Amino acid sequence: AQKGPKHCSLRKIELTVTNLGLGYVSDETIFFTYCSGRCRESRSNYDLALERILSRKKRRCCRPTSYSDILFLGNNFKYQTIYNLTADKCGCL
Amino acid sequence: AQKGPKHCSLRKIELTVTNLGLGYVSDETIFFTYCSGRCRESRSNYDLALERILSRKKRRCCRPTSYSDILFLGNNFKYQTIYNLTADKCGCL
Amino acid sequence: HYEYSERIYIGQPAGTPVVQIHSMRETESEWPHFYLCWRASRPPLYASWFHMNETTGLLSLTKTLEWNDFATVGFKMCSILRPDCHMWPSVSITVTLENATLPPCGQMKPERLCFPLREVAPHITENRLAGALHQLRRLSLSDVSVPFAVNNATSELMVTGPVDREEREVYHMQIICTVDTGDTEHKLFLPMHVNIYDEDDSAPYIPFSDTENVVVEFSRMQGTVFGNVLVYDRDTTPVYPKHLIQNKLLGTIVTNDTWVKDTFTVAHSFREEKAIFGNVRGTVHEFKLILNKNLSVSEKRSFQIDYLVKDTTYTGPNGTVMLHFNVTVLPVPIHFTNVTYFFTVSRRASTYAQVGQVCVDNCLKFEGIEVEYQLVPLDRNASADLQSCYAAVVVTQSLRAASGRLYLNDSDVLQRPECQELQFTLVAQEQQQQLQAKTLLVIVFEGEASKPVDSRILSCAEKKGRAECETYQGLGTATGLCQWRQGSEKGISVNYSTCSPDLRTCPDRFCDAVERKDRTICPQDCARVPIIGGHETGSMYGIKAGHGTCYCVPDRCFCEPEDIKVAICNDVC
Amino acid sequence: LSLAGPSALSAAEPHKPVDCVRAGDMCSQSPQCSSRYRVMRQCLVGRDRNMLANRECQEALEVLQDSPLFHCRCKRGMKKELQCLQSYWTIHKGLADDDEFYEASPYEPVDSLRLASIISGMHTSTTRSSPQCQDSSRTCNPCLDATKACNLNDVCKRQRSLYISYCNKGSGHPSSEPCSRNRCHKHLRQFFDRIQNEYGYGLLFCSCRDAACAERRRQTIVPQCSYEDKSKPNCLRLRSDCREEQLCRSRLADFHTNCRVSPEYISSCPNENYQACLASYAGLIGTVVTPNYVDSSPSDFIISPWCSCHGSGNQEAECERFLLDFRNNTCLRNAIQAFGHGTDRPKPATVPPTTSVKPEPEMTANATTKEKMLRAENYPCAFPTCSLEYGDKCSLMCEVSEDPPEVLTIPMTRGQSSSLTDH
Repeated sequence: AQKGPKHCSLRKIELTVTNLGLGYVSDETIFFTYCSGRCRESRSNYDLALERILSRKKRRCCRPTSYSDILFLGNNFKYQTIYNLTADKCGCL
Repeated sequence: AQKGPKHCSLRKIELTVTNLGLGYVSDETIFFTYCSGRCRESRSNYDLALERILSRKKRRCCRPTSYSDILFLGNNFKYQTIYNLTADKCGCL
Repeated sequence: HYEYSERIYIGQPAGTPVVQIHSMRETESEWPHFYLCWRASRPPLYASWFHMNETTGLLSLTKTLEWNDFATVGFKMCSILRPDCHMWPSVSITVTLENATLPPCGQMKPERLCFPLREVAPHITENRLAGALHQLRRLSLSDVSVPFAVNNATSELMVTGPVDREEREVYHMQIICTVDTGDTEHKLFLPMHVNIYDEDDSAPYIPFSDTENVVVEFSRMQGTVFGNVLVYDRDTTPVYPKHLIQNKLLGTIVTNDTWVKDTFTVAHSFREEKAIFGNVRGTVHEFKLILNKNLSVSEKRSFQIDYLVKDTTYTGPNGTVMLHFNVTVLPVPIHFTNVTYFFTVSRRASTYAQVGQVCVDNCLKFEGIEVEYQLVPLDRNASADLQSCYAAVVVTQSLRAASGRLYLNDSDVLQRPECQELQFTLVAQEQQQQLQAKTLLVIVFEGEASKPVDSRILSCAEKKGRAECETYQGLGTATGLCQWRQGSEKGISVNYSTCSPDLRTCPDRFCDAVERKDRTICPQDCARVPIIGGHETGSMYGIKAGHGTCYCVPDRCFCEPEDIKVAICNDVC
Repeated sequence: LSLAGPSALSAAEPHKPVDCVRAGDMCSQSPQCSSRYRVMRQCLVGRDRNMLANRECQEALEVLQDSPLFHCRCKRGMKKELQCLQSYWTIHKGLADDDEFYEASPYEPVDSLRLASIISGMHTSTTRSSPQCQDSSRTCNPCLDATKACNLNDVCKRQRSLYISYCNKGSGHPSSEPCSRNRCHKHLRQFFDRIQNEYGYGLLFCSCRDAACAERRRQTIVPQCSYEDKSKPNCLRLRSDCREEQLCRSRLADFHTNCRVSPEYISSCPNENYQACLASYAGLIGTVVTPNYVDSSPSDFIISPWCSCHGSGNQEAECERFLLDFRNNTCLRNAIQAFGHGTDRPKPATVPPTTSVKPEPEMTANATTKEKMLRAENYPCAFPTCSLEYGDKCSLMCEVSEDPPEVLTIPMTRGQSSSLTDH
C-alpha cells in the first residue's frame, strides 16, 4: 500500500485479477484503487456533538464516492466483469 | 442512548442544547438524532477485495445520509443555528 | 366619527323619543336638517318603526313594539346606505332592541337612568359657534368657568363660545346627576371629556435662531448632513391619511446661484411634541442642509443660503418664515506636513506581513475624498539586481479610510543580502483633482533570514495549539513565526484561542485590505467557509466568537475546546 | 342606523352559513347573481365613494344581498381561505363605510367546545402544568416547557425551525442578507396555521413568573424581524394598510369580533369564549398588524401592535381607541392568563381577575333616603321618555362640573341641585 499523505485520498495497488482473491482466475494485471487516510478535517457539527455526547469517536469514514467496474479476459478465455470493484473518487462520509 | 436494533439505524437522545457541549448555552431541549449499528450486510465487491488484499476490515460506516439544522433561542435571547447537527437518515457508506 | 346608542324595549309606545342627534353650525346662516339613511341600499324591515324629525334631530318610535317584532328582526345587524347619504356628514346610531319590557323605574340602576351605554367623549372643532353638542338626559348644568353650559329646559350640553385647541385640547368635566326615586335620592358623578378638533389656525414660528453656520471641510461626500434649524407650529400635523395632511410646511431655496442649487438641498422632517407647547400637541419641524454631490477638495467658497418656508394650509397672516444657512466651504490640502516614513522589516517575515500604514494630513477624517498611494524607488539608476529588491514591499488602499497599507509582497527578497535598505518616494494622489503630495519612505531589513522550511507556506490558522503555532512560519507573519492567542473564557467568547500571523491585525473582526488579498492569511477575519462547532459569525464573514480553540483548514473552520484528546484517526473507523 | 340584538356582532346566525367559496360557485351558476357579482367587483376596483353610489353598483348590491354570498362565512385555515375571503369582502366591502371602527368577522364563530378540548388536552400533556412548575425548588419556565414540547414534536420542530430561519436572517448569519419581513410573516402564519394549537398557544401564551421566561415569550415571533421597525407608524395608517389586504383585514375583524371587551360578560369576552379570542390573536401574527408583548414583564404584560398615535391630528381619539383594544384589553388579558393557568373556560361563578373597565364609566354615587309617597318600583321608568311620559314621577337632575370638584353649590328648588367644579 502506498505510504501517502495523511488526508483521505485515493491509493492504488498493482496486482493480478487472481490476487484479488475473489475467485476469478486471470493473469491480467490491474490497478486496484481504494480510499484511505484521515478524515479529521472534514468533521461536521454532528461529529463534534457525537464526540462530546457519546465520548466515542464515530468519525467520518474515508470511503469511495464513486466506483468503476473491471473487465478482463479470464484464463478460461472468457471475458468477465467485476462490478463496482475499484474506487474512482474518495471522500470523508 | 437507545439500545436499538443491531443494523445501522437512527437513534435519538433528549438533551439540552447546552449539553451538546459545543459551547452554545440554551436550556431548550432537543432530540439529538444519530446513526449507529452494523453495516455487515451491505458490503460490495470493493469491500470484499479490500478485506482480502489489505487483510483489514475496512467495513462500511453507519453514517448519516442527510442532516438537519437545529435553530434555538439561546439564554442570551438571540436565535442561533447549528448547521448539520442531527442525522435525518442513516446508511452504510 | 361619533356614535349614538340607545336601548329600546318591548311595549314602548309610538312617539317614544329614542335618541337626540346634535349638529353644530359652521356659520350663522347654517341650519342643520336631519335625515335617516340606511347602510344597505334598501331600508331594512324595521325602517318604518322610526321617525327622524328633520329640524330637531329627534329620533322617535312610530309604533308600539310587540314581542313578535323582536322575533322577526332577530339579531341580524344590517346596514344600508342611501345614494346621497354619504355625501353629507353622518353619524351612526346603534339602537339595541332588548328582548324584555321596560324595567320599572325603581329597579333600574341609576347609572342606566342617567347615562347612555357608552363612555361619553364628544369632539368639537375649535373657533366655531356656540351650540348643543350632546344630550345629557334631563341634565342640567349650572354655569361653570369652563366654556360649557347645560340648557336646563332642554337638558342639552352647550358650548358657550369658540374654544381654542392650542390653549386646551380636552376639557375633563364631571356630570353630577341627582336621581330622586321617591324614597331615596342618588347623587352620581360621571367624568365627561370633551375633545377639541384642530384646524390650521397657527402660523409657523422660529423658537431659537433662524440662522445656522455651516463649515464644509473633510466631509465632502454626497448625502452629508449639516446644521439643523427648528421651526415650531402649534397646530398638529396628521401623518395619516396622506392626502389629508394638514399643516404642511413647504420650503424653497431662495437663490439664483445655480451652483448652490445643484450642490445643496434642504431636508425637512417633523415630529409631534406636547410638553414644549404647554401640554397641547404641536409640531416641531427640522430643516437640515444636505450635500447633493461630492465636493472637490479644491472648492473654496463662502455664501448664504436663504430658505423660505410656507405653511400651505394656514390662511392667516405671516404664514411664512425665512431660514438662513451661512456656508463656508474650506479647501482640503493633500499634503504630508514634515513627515518621512521609516519602517523596519524582519528578514524572517513572510509574504503578506504588514509593514505599516501611510496617511496624508487628516486622511482619517476624509469622507468622499479618495487618495491613492504609490511607492517609487528613489534611485532610478540602481542596478537591475538592486531594482528587484524594491519589489519586496507594496502599498495598497485601506478600505475604511483614505490611508495606505504597506505589506511584504515577496519574502524571497529577504534572503538576498544585497537588499538592505529600500528608499522610496511615497506619492499620494487625490483622484478627483489629481492633486499630489510626496515624501520620503525608507524600509530597512533587519535580522537574519530564516531558511524557507516548506515551499508551500500555509495559514497560521491551521495550527491548533501553542507549541505548533509558535514554531510555524505561516503566511503574513511579521516576525517569521505565528503568534498564539490563548483564550481563557468558557463558552463561546470573542477571545477564543487561535493561531495568528500578527495579533495586531488578526483577529480584529475586520477583513482588511491586505488580508483580503488571500483569505488564508487571516481566515479568522475573512473566512467564508462553514464554521463547525460553537461560534458566532462576523457581520459579513469570519469568526466573531468561538468555543475554545478556533482553527481553519482550506474548506472549513473548527471551534472546539482543547480538552478533547483527539487521537489521530487511523484508516479504519 | 343599525339595529342590533343584545350580543351584536358575534351572535350565531339564525341559519347555518355556507362558506363563501361554495356561495361564490352557487352565485356563478345563476346568471342574475354572477353578472351582479362582476359589477360589484368593478365597483370596488374604483373604490371611489361615488362609484359605489352609482345606480348600477347599488342595484348589484341589492341583488347580491339576497344571494348566499351575503350570509356566507369562511373558516380559518380552510382550503382556499384567501378565495373565500375575497368573495366575502366583495360584498361586505361595498356595504361597510371606509372608517368603520369594528367590522364583522368573515370567519365562522369557532365552536368553543371543540377548541377547548384541543387546548384542555394540553393541560395534561407537557406544557403548562408540567411537574417542573409544581416543584418550586426548580426554576419554573412554562415557555421553556412549551419550546421543549415543540422541539420534541417533529412537525412543530420543523415548522418552528423554518420560520426562525427566515426571521433570523441578517443577524450574524453567514449569508447575512437582511431579514425579509414578508417571508418571515408568511412562515409565521404557516407555523400557526399548520401546527396544532396546543403547541402554538403554548409558545405564545405561556404564563411567566420571571423576566427570563417573559423575554423568551416575547422572542417567540422573532420580533427583531417580524415586529420592530426603525420607526413606529401611526396606528390608523397601520389599520388602513391592513384593511387594504384581505387576509389582514379578515384577521383584524376576527380579533375585534372575538376579543372585543364586552362588559356584559364576566370574562369580558364575547360569549365567554376565551379560545375564540386566543385563536383570533394568533391569527394576527404574521400580518401587518402583528401584535407582541412590549417588554419582558412576567405578569402585568402589555400587548401592542408596532404603532403609536403620534401625528393623529383630529383622529387621536380613534387612534387611541384602536391601540387600547390591544394594550388595555381585559378580554385578551383574561384569556391569556386563563390559558396560562389552565383555566380556559371560565365557570360563570368564577369572576376573572380583572372585570372590564370599558365602557362602564367609573361612577361614584351616594344615596340619601327620603320619605316619598310614591312606590317607584311599580312605575315603568323609560329613560329619557320618563320625563315626557310620566311627568315628574321619576325626576332626574344632573349637573356637570370639572373634576377634581372644587364644589360650588348653588341653592336650587327641591329635586334640583347643582354643583359646579372646574380644574
